[in-house]
Amino acid sequence: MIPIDYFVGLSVLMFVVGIAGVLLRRNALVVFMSLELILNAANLLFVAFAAYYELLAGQLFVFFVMTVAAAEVAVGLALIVEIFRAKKSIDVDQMSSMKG
Amino acid sequence: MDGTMILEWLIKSLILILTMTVGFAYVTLYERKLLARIQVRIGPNRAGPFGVLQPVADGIKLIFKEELTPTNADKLIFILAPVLTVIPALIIGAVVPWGTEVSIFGRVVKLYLADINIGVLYLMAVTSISVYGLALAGWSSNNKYATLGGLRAMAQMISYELALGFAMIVPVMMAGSMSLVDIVESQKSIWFAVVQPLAFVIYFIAALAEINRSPFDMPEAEQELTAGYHTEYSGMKFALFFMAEYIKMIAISMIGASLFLGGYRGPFIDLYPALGPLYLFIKVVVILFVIIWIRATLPRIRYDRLMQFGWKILFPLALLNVFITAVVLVWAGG
Amino acid sequence: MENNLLFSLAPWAVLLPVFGLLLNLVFGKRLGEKGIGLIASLATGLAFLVSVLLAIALSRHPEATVVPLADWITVGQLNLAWAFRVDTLSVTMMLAVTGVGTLIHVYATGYMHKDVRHQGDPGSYRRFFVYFNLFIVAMLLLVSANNYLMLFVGWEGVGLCSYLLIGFWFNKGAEGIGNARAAKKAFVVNRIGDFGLLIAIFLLFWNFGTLEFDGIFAAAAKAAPALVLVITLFMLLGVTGKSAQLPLYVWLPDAMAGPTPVSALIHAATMVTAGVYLIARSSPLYIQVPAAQMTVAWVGALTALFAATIAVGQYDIKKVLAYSTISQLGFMVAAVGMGAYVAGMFHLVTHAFFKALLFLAAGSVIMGMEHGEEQSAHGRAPGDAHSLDPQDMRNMGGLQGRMRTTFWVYLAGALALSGIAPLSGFFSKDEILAAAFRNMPVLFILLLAAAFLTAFYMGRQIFMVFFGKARSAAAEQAHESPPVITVPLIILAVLSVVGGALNLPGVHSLGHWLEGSLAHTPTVEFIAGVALLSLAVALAGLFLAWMVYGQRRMPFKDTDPLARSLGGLFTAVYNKWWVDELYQAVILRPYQQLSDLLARTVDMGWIDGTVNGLGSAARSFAGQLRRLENGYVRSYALTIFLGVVAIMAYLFFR
Amino acid sequence: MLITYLIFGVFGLVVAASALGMLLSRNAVYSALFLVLNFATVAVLYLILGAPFIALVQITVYAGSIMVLFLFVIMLLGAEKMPPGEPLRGHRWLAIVFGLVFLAELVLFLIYRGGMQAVVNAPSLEFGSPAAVGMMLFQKYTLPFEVTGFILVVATVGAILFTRGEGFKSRKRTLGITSGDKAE
Repeated sequence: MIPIDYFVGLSVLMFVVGIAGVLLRRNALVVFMSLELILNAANLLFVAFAAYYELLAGQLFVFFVMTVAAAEVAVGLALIVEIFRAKKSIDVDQMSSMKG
Repeated sequence: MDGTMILEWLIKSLILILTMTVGFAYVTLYERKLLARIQVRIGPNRAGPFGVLQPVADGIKLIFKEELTPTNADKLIFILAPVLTVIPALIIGAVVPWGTEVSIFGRVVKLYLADINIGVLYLMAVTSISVYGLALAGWSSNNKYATLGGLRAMAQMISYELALGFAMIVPVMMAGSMSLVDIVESQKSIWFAVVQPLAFVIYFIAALAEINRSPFDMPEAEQELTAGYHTEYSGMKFALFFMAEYIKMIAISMIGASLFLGGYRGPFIDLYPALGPLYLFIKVVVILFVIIWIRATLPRIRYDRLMQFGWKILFPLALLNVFITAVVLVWAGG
Repeated sequence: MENNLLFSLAPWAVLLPVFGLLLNLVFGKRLGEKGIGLIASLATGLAFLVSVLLAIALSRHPEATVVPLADWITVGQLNLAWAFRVDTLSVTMMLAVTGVGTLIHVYATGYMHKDVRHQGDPGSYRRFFVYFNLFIVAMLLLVSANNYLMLFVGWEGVGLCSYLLIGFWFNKGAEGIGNARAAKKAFVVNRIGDFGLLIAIFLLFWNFGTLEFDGIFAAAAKAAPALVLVITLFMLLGVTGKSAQLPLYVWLPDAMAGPTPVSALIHAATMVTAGVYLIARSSPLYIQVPAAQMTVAWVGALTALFAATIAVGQYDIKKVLAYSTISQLGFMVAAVGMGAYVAGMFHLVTHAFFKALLFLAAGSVIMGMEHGEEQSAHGRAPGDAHSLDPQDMRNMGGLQGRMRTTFWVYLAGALALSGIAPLSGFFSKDEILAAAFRNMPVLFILLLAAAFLTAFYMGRQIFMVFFGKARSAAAEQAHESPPVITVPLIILAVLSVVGGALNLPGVHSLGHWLEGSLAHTPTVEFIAGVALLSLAVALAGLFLAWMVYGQRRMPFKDTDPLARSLGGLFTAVYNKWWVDELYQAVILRPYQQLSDLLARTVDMGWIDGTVNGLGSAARSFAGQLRRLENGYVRSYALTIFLGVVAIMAYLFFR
Repeated sequence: MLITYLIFGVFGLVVAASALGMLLSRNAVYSALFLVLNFATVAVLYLILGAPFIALVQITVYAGSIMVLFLFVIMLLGAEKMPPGEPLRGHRWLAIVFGLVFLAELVLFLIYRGGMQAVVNAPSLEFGSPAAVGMMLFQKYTLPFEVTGFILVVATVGAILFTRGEGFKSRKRTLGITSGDKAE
């Protein structure tokens, strides 16, 4: 029905936007969200190719990615909260020294 | 997929929404009357006989109220938030069946909007996103009470969603399907509430917390946070929050009835399928009665107790219940 | 069977002194001086007993026997063991070492008792005997080794002990470091020789693949003469270091800074003869290359004459004996160089007797002088106590009346050394002269001159020390030494007198005995004319000495009568031909300047500069590089992203 | 089918616009909301691709839990807006330039290496159903599933340990465990 390249193109766009977010935004939370966007771009590809090859494994992989993303977010946000407590800021450029 | 099919869907959707909105209006009256009775009062009785026109009067009053927007509020989200609150409440009922097939004007009509094989998942998905409206409302008001209310709503919902999900998994496991129609049909012999009382109780408690009903109405605890997330709202926007709350009450009653109390099933349902909606209505009214009864009886729980109760009692219990159910099912089935 | 049992005793010769030194090391503090001396002497004495038993065993079974003790080094094809070689040569050395060693140990118990008090440090008594036993251990290892590496261990061990004992009073001497400096000099000069020996050992292993004596000698018979020549000449360098030959003899006179028993044992009787032993042991190598033999002989003969001339001009009683030792070692080296191994070994043994005797007797004299000085020092200011040198012969004189025993034994030793018949020195030296006469007439003349000078300086010493009038208050008050000192002296004197019996002309008992290990050496026949000539020369030397020193009584503290008649020549001899100064100017000063150049310019300038430059370059580069590590997560992410872009570009254009 | 293209076109536009919106929003709350929108529309794309289970899990997990958490943290910390200022001069331009290069590379890849005629077949109804996914998950991918569960537990414990912070420390202090107190 729909050419797979459309999905790939959409995924590429999401991926690049995610990378741009990681590189350009200073807000640690937005950086984190951009990471989630990158993951999602990959997920979209997985699902698209799962349908393309009619292999369910692609969808399963997305499932695992989501679970691990949830774990990652739990720890990451906890970290950000701790960093905010210490630095009173979530500017990633403020986290440039190893001292707490 | 022909035209009549789409028409039928549209009609059914309209009926659902109208039922919900009208139902909301009369649940408020129901609640006020009931509370009054429990508190040995009479309740609203001026507008129409027995006060049946009271919701209409309230509605008109709210429509003409002045719309206030705080100076430093985030206007877009301030307006968006009530809408975001209502939409999940309205669409959550889509997968709940009202009955089996009936023939109207010679046409077989299924008395449910959608029988998707991921019905329960749909319920959970919609439940999980319904918190946005509250949170955004609290945040966009630029009011610390409102913001705290929004935060509380979020924390509370994330906490109780787990227990809710585990409680909802139990009927899925018993029925072997995620479709609510299948679940209702598999309660032909016995209600799941009878064989799984613990799951039903957990579902009921968690659902109360999900919709922020008393005794879990921390986000709008007037003693601490004036009115919580909707402190700054007035007029029609406030009405939307109000509406969402009561529609959600109806929705969880319907879902609870379907999952645990046999849904539309009752005596002679196989002979007269049209009885289905009636049975469901009765069950919903009973559950609503209990919800209002609880509001009238129990004091509000303290916030830290609320979280502790959710994480340390309800969640482990639900998990244990799922575990035991799974073991028994495999044992019996294998 | 019985023989095997006796042979298996060989390791005990080494182990017993080890036990002695360990006992003294661990328990010495509690044992007291008597206990320490007893243990040390007993250990050496028992080692002597073992040597005697080995000699008895060998007399029945003259073939060389190897007694393995333990594995040592097993690397690839090299398989070295702690193995003891028991043959007549090594047992002869062992007997000399332990026998003389025991006597000197006994002597030292008495001598050091006084000495440590005189030097003001009684606590060092134990240290002395620990070192002494250690020396015996190392020396026995040296002479009983079955391979060159084990020999080298002993070689280095005796060098170490020599260093330790020369510097025994390391805080004494000129400017408070004179003795330490002497010890250092001995060590450094010995290192030069050891370097030669090491090269020789490396070459042996490189070419023959083994270090066992038998294996090497068997392989060397088929080796190229040039190779053997190189090896033997490097070995000779080691010999000149250890046995104080030209040009490395300079350390031995300074080594007299050690206590007198040390001079007697190490620097006269045993250690310095190790070179002679080495050549005798390596005789199969030397016999192959006549050029090496000739070099050895020339070195020995020149050393004998050269040292003898210096000895004439010395005033220090021990220095005279030291140069005499060098001279006599030259005799031995010349003998082994000429292939007269038996003669060399014979002289080695007799020299051990009489030179040890002379040193010990000199020690007795010195002690007597010190005693006398302490007596006469009563009433004088304490600061002047050491103004008088108790070793300077000009302060002595007329001691024959006050120290009778010492005088008689000293006389016996001096006559033996001078080569007066029928004392032991006569026979052994005569045998060397006969060999020289037969083989190398030029060397014969050199050695004969040395023998004349030997008799002259010994006579000079006797007359200066024992005859005439006392030339100082100390000499007037000098006392005879106690029996613990005189008894070993008497024993040694007896040995010096009758030692010639070991290898009487015509009987050649030592020659036959040594045939077991030196079978290829010809027996040197007695030549009556040469014997008479040498005797005449010795008597002439003594007579000349009487003419110069005995006839007219030497005035108190006057210049040497010889200096008046010889003039500048005597000054040259007195200053040891300025050899030390020559070395200082020719070798040491340029060496120090080169070191200075290397240290300051090359090391501190170039090498340090290079290293520091590298360091600072790395640091500045790192300082630039550090800017990349700015701590900004986004920078790191950007860097990673650049990598991704590059990889994508590669994948695209691939 | 035109309608499928239409649906894809509309939702694809929403996906792209919401992603850009997330990137460009000054306000972190808006960023989060755009991302929620993005996830929800991606979920719709999943439905088109025959993955209803994954689509609803996407909404439940991403939109319902993860983004709620994000929003919660943003509101809790009051970190909606950052003070202006760019400490890394040049970084922004470098990132933009190379981002465009990267995008160009990927697009070129797509053009030269992609097969435009490759078409997603219409997936059958049972393809991505919970039953099918569940069967595969518990039969073929049991070990990864268990590992994922373990990771979740570890992450939970880690998150709790991180955020209990003050209380944990103060309890330690009362017990006199911290070295800092001993130094005093």
